[in-house]
Amino acid sequence: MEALLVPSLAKVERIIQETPDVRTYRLKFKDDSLMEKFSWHPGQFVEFSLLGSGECTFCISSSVTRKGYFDCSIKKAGIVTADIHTDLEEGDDVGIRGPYGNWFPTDDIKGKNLLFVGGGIGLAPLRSLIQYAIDNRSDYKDFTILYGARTSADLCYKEEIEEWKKNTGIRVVLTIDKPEDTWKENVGVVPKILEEVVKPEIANTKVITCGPPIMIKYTLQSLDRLGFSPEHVITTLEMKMQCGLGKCGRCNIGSTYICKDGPVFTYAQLKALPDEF
Amino acid sequence: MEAEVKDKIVSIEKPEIIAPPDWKPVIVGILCNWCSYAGSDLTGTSRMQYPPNIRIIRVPCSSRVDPWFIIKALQTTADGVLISGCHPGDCHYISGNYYARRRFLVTKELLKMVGFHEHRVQFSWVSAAEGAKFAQVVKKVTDDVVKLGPLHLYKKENFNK
Amino acid sequence: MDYSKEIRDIAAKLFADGKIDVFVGYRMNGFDDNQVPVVITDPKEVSTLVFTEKSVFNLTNYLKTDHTRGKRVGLIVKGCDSRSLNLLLTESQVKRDRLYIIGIACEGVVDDKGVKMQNCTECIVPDAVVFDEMLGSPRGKKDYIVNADIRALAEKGLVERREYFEEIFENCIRCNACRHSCPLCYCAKCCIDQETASLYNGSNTASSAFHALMTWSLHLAGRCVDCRNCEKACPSHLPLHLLHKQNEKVIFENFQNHLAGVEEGERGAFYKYSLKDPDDFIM
Amino acid sequence: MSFSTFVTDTAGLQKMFEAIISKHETYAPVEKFGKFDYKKVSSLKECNPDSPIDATMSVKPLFFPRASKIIKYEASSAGTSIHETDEDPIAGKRVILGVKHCDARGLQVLEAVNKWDYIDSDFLKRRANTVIFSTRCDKADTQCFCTSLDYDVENLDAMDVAIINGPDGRIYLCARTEKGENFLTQNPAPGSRNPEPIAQEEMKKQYETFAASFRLKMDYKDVNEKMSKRFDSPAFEEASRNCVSCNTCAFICPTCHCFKISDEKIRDTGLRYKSYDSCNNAYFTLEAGGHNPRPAKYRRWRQRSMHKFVYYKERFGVNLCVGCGHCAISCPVNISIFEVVNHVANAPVES
Repeated sequence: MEALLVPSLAKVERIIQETPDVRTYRLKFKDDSLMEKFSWHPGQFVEFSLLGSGECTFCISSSVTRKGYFDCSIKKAGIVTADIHTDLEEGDDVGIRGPYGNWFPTDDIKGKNLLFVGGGIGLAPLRSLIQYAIDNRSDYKDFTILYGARTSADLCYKEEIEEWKKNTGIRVVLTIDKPEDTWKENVGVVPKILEEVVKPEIANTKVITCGPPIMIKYTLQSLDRLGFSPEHVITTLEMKMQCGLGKCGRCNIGSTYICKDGPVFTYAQLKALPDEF
Repeated sequence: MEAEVKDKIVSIEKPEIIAPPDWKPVIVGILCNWCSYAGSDLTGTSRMQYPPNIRIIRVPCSSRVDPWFIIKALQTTADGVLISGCHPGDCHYISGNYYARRRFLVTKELLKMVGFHEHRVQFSWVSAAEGAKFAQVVKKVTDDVVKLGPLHLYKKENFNK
Repeated sequence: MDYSKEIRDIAAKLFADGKIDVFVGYRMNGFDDNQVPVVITDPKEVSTLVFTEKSVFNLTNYLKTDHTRGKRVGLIVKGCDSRSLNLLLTESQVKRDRLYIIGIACEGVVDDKGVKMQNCTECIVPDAVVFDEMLGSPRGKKDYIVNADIRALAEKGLVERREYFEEIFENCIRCNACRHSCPLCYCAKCCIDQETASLYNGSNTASSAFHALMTWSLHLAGRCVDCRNCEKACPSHLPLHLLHKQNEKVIFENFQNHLAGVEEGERGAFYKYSLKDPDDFIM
Repeated sequence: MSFSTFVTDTAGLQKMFEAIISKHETYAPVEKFGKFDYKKVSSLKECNPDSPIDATMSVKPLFFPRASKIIKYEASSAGTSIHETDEDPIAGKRVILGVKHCDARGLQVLEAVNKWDYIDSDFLKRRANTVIFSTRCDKADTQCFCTSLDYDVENLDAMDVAIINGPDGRIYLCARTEKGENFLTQNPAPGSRNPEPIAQEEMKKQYETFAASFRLKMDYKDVNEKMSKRFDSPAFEEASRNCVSCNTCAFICPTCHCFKISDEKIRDTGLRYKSYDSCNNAYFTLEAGGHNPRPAKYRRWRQRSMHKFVYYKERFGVNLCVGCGHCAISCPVNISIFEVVNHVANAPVES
């Protein structure tokens, strides 16, 4: 019995089909007292196990301010996630360990303008922070949310984005890679839209970005060009993880354990790491 | 028609292990779709009886049977394995069972060397018309395995029959 | 048996002529009289090459690494190594025109302690079967001998054999070194490494070792050339050759004296069949 | 705090071992196929506490099992339930005989990673419940380099009782921890007595002869420092070129601690295992999306050697290599971590 690695059972309350290959699972611990005690910060992750298939790392995509449940948005990619998509139904049990990792510096960014740059499933960890910031609206200044996906069908959280748009002080910019007939918003890759359409204010702004590695790479370059200093750019890094505890050695980059010291890093911290991600 | 189990059956490979009184053997039958599976169908439709201890898995051809399948069956639930295909020359895919035959011989001999009784894994050719033969084969395999007792070699820990 | 000088000359010439990008050979390990394989890309390093009866490792294993893939490779092969190379060629894993093969008429190699390896005392094909250049004087094929250990095992009873093999499987630590060091195990992902839960077998039990080693040896049956790379790699010193030699014996005796990789272009025993194959064990 | 030392002879030691085996749950090197692995023993005849270092497996699996069960679960119509697995068979009070010094040090080094942040109580419990007897080697093996590393082999306190061979058949039993001190008082070697004053000198002499017998020597500080600046060195590619990626090194290493978590299922019941994994395995860091941060062999070797000599040191203050040489002995092509790190550290730097 390895005490650290034992999960607790949680129930799937709801499954929301976001895109053809992304689903959001709304979970609740079977033990009510555990659910009450369960607290997390935006950006943290859990080890999600489909018992009988395996364990995977997913970030929590909802905010702790929305009580009584937590969400995991899962994209179909490997063996376990494929099993989750095919086998897991509402009312089924899953195993959850966590929360692990560090989180977005919710205190540091107080009183600042926030620029969220997300791509594809990369909006999931950002959503947690967006929800948190909306629920503590008075602590933060204006938001800009730039979100891109390959096609309009690949945009996650469509209903929620519509709600965000209704909020005052939140500017939502959506983009897709290739033009579509019914698409009325921007077309183009995220870094291009960032520079040409969003044109963010540099002073007093923190940038939070997450997305596929290639998007992150070019977004960081455009942010550099726009004049953001690396300390003000925050990103979350995903490596293959298994234990989440800083033991199994899988997520080592240099002497850094992504699962303990990460997954949230500033661009300045990333630059100091060996180039292995 | 249930295989008869007398009390005090010992496992032939591990004589120190005595079968529990309610032990019933599990035979995994891997049958080719075109002959043996149809043959077993015929056994049923002709109302011939054979021991219910066999669990049948249908494969497209006997040459689909990787030796790995046999190892896997022995490692998990099976006390015995029966593999059955078309008679030589009758393969739906012309020569599949000739290839399979070679593999079966080597697998059987290797299992024999590492300490499995040769009756643990048996092979047969049963055509779609041989319903009676299928019943006979299953009866023989089950009787053999009953004599050998439960298989206790290299079983996975968490298996429960 | 010392062809160090000849091999250095050949390798230097090949590099000078621009015929190869990489040369795979042996060098001294630097601390005792044993040798280790070396992958040379720099012609200056040619002088470190050696070949004696201590050159044990089957170098065809390196044909599946990144350093040699897609490149023109010079390679030293002994009799058994050339058989595995032969199989790699017939199974389209390497291209013949990218290889320059130095074949050795092998007189047998010795292990770390200086004792002649068991597979060499029972060697059937001492001379390389595929080569561009041959060193030493070929002595032709020898008769097949059933492995001494297999003969001894055949005389034991069922329970005795079971106890012996149980010990082997219990001592396996499931590191899979046998598989990785086997020149003929080139699958990108091995079927033993299934991550699907119902097929998973990575635990360190006799059961999973039984599953892994048996499946592995049956997938190599009719292809294993008895180079003993697996035994050399095994950290538990398990007699893995027993599994392979048993298969080899059954195949030789029943399938028209088939021996893996002896004839050029001939595939493994399970890639063909004969109408005369034994049938009496099937009901 | 100083601990007691006793002197005895071969016969006394044998009798003490026999008494220990009869009274306590004892593990010792047992030979199978020419290789010694630590197993539970019921008599001294079965095992050899003086097993040669080059033929002995690491003692690590007794503390960090090659595959340990995490949970057992069952699915039924009423829902899934998680059960604890059977009580850990190797967490009780026990004694291990014949552990090599380097191996014992390996456990000490592993404590750091198991103790930071999330505490792996299982590992620490197994450590706390075990009394380790370790005989100091008389002669170094060809691949040994323990004296070149950042720990004091002579006064190592990773084991509980150190056994040192003196001249004229005298054998010294030195308690090195409180646990060892108590154990020695409760289970004294028959006929053992307090040593003459010359003992210290004799033990020192034994160490000096031992230390002089090393073929491999290096300056670990120099290597640590140079390695930390050589991340981009092409020497990693050269040093790892003849590796066959067989992963043996990681599986037999006394300090490698990477593991994987995998499920095994039969019908509705399943087990989750924590089992060894190796960073030399190409699948180690492969993500489900297809991205692999370490696709090439030299990158994996870089991770392995840098982790041992740089990263772990930066993080926990100790080298993750104890100089036992097991990797070089077991490697089918005799690649030694010693050679690799020295090659990298001493490779000319491109300007």
